[in-house]
Amino acid sequence: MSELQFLTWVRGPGLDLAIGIFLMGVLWRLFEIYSLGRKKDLAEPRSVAGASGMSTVFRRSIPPAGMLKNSPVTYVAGYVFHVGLAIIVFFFAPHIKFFQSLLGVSWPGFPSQLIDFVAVLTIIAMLVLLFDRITKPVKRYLSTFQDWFTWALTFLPVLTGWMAVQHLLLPYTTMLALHILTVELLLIFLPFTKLFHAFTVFGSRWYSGAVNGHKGVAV
Amino acid sequence: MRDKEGVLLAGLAEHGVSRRTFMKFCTTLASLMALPAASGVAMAEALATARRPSVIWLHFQECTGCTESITRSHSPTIEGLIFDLISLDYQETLMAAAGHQAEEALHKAMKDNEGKYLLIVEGSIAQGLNGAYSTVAGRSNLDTLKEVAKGAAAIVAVGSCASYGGIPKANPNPTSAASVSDIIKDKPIVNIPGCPPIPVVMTGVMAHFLTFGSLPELDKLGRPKAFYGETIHDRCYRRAFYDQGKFAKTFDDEGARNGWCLFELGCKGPVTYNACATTKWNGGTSWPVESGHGCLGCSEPDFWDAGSFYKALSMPANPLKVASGVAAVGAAVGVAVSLANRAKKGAAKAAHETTTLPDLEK
Amino acid sequence: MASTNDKEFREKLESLSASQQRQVAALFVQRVFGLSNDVRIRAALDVAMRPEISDAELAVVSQAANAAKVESYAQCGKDTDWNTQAGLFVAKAAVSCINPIAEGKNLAWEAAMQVRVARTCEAASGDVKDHKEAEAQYAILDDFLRKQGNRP
Amino acid sequence: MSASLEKGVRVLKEVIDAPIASYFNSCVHCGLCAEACLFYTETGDPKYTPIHKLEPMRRLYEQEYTALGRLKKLVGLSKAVTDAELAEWQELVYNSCTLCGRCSVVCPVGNDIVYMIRKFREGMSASGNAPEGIKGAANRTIKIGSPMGVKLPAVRAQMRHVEEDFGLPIPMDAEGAEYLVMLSSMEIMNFPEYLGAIAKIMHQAGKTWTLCSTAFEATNAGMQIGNSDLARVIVSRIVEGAEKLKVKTVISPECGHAYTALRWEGANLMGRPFGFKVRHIIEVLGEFQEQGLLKTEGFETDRLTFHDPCQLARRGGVIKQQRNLMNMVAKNFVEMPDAGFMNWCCGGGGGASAIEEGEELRMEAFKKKKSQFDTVKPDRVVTACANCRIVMEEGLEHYKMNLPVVGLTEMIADHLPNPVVTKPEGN
Repeated sequence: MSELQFLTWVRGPGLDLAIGIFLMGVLWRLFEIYSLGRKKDLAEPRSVAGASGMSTVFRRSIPPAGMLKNSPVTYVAGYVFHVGLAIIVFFFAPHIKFFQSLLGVSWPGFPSQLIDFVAVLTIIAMLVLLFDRITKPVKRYLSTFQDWFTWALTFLPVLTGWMAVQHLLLPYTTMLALHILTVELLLIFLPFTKLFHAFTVFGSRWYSGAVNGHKGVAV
Repeated sequence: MRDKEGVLLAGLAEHGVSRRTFMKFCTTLASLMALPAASGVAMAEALATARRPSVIWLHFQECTGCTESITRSHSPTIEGLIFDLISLDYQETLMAAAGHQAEEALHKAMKDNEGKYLLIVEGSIAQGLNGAYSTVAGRSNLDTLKEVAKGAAAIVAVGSCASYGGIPKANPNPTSAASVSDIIKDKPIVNIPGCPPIPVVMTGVMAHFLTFGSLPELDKLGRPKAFYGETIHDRCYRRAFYDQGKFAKTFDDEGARNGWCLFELGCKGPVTYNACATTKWNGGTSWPVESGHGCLGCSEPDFWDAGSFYKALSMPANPLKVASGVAAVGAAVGVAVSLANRAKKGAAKAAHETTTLPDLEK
Repeated sequence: MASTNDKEFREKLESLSASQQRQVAALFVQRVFGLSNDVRIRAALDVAMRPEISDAELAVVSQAANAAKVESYAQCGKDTDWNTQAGLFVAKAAVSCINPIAEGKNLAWEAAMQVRVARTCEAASGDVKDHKEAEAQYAILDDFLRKQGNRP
Repeated sequence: MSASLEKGVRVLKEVIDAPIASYFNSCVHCGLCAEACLFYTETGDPKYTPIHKLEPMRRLYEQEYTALGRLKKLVGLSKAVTDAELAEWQELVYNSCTLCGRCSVVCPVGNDIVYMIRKFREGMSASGNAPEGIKGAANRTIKIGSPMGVKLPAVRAQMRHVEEDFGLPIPMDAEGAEYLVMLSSMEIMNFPEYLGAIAKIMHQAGKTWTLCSTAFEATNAGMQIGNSDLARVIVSRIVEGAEKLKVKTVISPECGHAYTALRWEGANLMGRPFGFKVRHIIEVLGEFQEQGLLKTEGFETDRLTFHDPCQLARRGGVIKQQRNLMNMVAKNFVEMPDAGFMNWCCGGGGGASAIEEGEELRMEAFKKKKSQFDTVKPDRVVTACANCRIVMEEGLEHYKMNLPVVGLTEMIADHLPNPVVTKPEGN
């Protein structure tokens, strides 16, 4: 199997399979989780502006008082990683092409030098987070196989993607194929691991905000 | 056909090609093949005194585009002359003879130069119905190849068909076409893919074989690294636009007219190894990208099945077609689990035993 | 002449000096000391009785009394009976007697109130005898004032 | 009938709902909840990480309500929850958790961890894995009517004492009064001044109020132990009393968890909305202040700071009222770091202070509250929860800090002019 055949496979059937499993997994898990329902709160509500599920979905992205000073590494590296990954995935020209072919929607991208710089920052942030998970007692204590596995699942696409663009180590064809392959693995495992927080985070924040919002408490 | 025994240089002189021009040709050829400058001189001497090698050119399942390309000489190119001067003993398109006479010429050449002749193959070899799909003079290409290959010093597979099966091997490959290296395992084979390949690549390999008596350094897919070591993308003159993110969106938009990168119009330059961007075509006139069309990736195996020529490399074929079906399955599984969960939760609620104080004790 | 109601009783106490207030307060607590018989409370009352008390001594004995008070709190969720609970208020009264910070406070009045609560605890535990604590406190105050030579 | 693992598991299957499922699927093991929990920050022991306290329930949820989870259990990849494991988790779910909710407000993916602990306690109590201390309190509350065994005669004795001292009548079972005042045993036994303070305040505010003979106890050990069946029995007494006396508002006393049990869980336990309102005493004082009904005299001049009970401020949403009240009577009121919404717990709420074996851990955890005091160096601490007061006094005593703790309602009442009332002839 030559490099181009490998690339052709990952771009073709491999991607079909991955996106299929991804969509299947997402729908399956969303039904599985949110169908359990929630009892109506009969207590007398107290309505306070800003105390609602929807406001918590956004507000919870801001570190609560004192926490940023307490755990700067988790917050800063965490933000650099998430924002960096979002910029790379949604504003790199080839990615926009990919979404356009999938959804027919397109939007302007960022120059590839900026994406390249952001990718380096994202890689560094992820390495910092990995080091933190290894060294910090609480994180180490909580970590299971899945934590290390999902870290790798998320790190490899960024690394291979950056190396493909930089034409490093392997011929472009192979590295691009590896990049797409690692993205496919990420897609396949996402719905069945803690990476599914990418979807459930909104539900969780909304519930947390709604339950406390009923009490007029803006969390 | 020319006198088979003449000395190459003498022949060139007859055509008004001075020694100096010939020397210049050899040095550029050497540089093209990334050989050291000195070998240019060595190449010139070898070529000048080379006994005219016997070459057998076999045509199998092909469109004769390779021959067209190699012999195209709207102006008398050195490549063309070289081919005139080798002892092309058997070339079904170019030779005057036909029928039995042609076949006799073939076998005579094989016998006279046993073990020393150079076999050039154009076209893929049909294996279906043990070769019945493609026959010449009543014999299947498969048998012909095997027989002729036995006495060959080396084999040159010209064009993507001979190198990798090419278009005849494209999905669904009705004749189960195969490449030369799929069939012949015991002879040194050089693949010169391309649809068609570049003429100078041919002469480069010929010159190398004549000069050094061996084939040039090959990459994993049997291609001369001198010509196939770099991707089109890495050598493309529009590469700067790619790096700045300046892409033509349609074949006639402002970007296209400005000569911007054709990545978004399906150019396969980044994944294709060939020398088009440097040697160009038709004597340096132009090449596909320069003419405003993306590279098709014709020198790569199965390039015909590698997705649309007009979809960007980063664009998938059509994942949603299959995906939406599988997603529906996901929804169904989700709903099934939800119903099971609700039933289980209902049962737990129904079986609830109100806790009283003694129930707090184990 | 003994005061007849708490308002008058409180104003008289307020007019006393800090050390006088401590002495009167100690007398009030003396009546209910039996409900606690914690040695640290005994020490607090002895110190409070003396007209002059050094700040250092005051600090030591108030720390001990405060500890006695905290230890006698009814523990959350624990089964508690009112007799032991009465001891808490005796301790609280003793703490008021030897509170190092006196200005701006009416220590004697605070002690008197805590003593009465101690009596309520006794009542809550079923000992229904009415000790007429208020009248007794009025009498103690007047007796103390007479001894001090101030006009009652 | 006695507690069993099987009953505990069944109750958990009943209470696990979509929020809990969403939370368990959102946790990314980032460890930030530990940084917000004083039981971790003061001990440094990672086992006190809040989300870890839910591990058995997480596994149970996965095994019961997810397809892959059931499969894992079938093939033996996920081990079933055992009674031994729940017994081991008792220390984490009760001794080292006061339901203070700080972990829930810092979780970056928005997991309401305290919501889950409260549900997990349903399973823990039904499986017999609740601490003795709280079980005793629950027993006494249901059998006698108060977690500390306080009976009506004791309350009547205190009423007589207040009537004699203040000359104000303490109404009992007065139908049609606007407010029904509840008491907590901690107040009745350790801070009886509260009842006098209420009498003075209501008198000046000119509001009608009453106690209820069949329901004077506000605290709910059933909720602290985490068992809705028991909590329902306890709260139904208050509801019946309030509805019998046709009051408009029930006042929850200076106690954090009583307020949560009555105001937020009460209606859900009864299964129907209340016909009356429920307000914390601090909320009521806040309303009186806004209506200009509290005319106070004089100011406290020493350096005061305020400790916000978790169930009142962070969990209950009552934050600015206590500040307004403090500024009404204190000249030198300073805020502690992290005061208000992010305040640190006293370490004894949610029934934790009733767990004897948790004493040592509580003293460790108290170092956090001590560090807040050390920063501000107040002369006195004011709070609005009797249990917080005692837990803090015990902590301060343990660390040899001489720092009095006083109740806000009491302090407000001290600044009200003494009631001028003709002595009622026989009440």
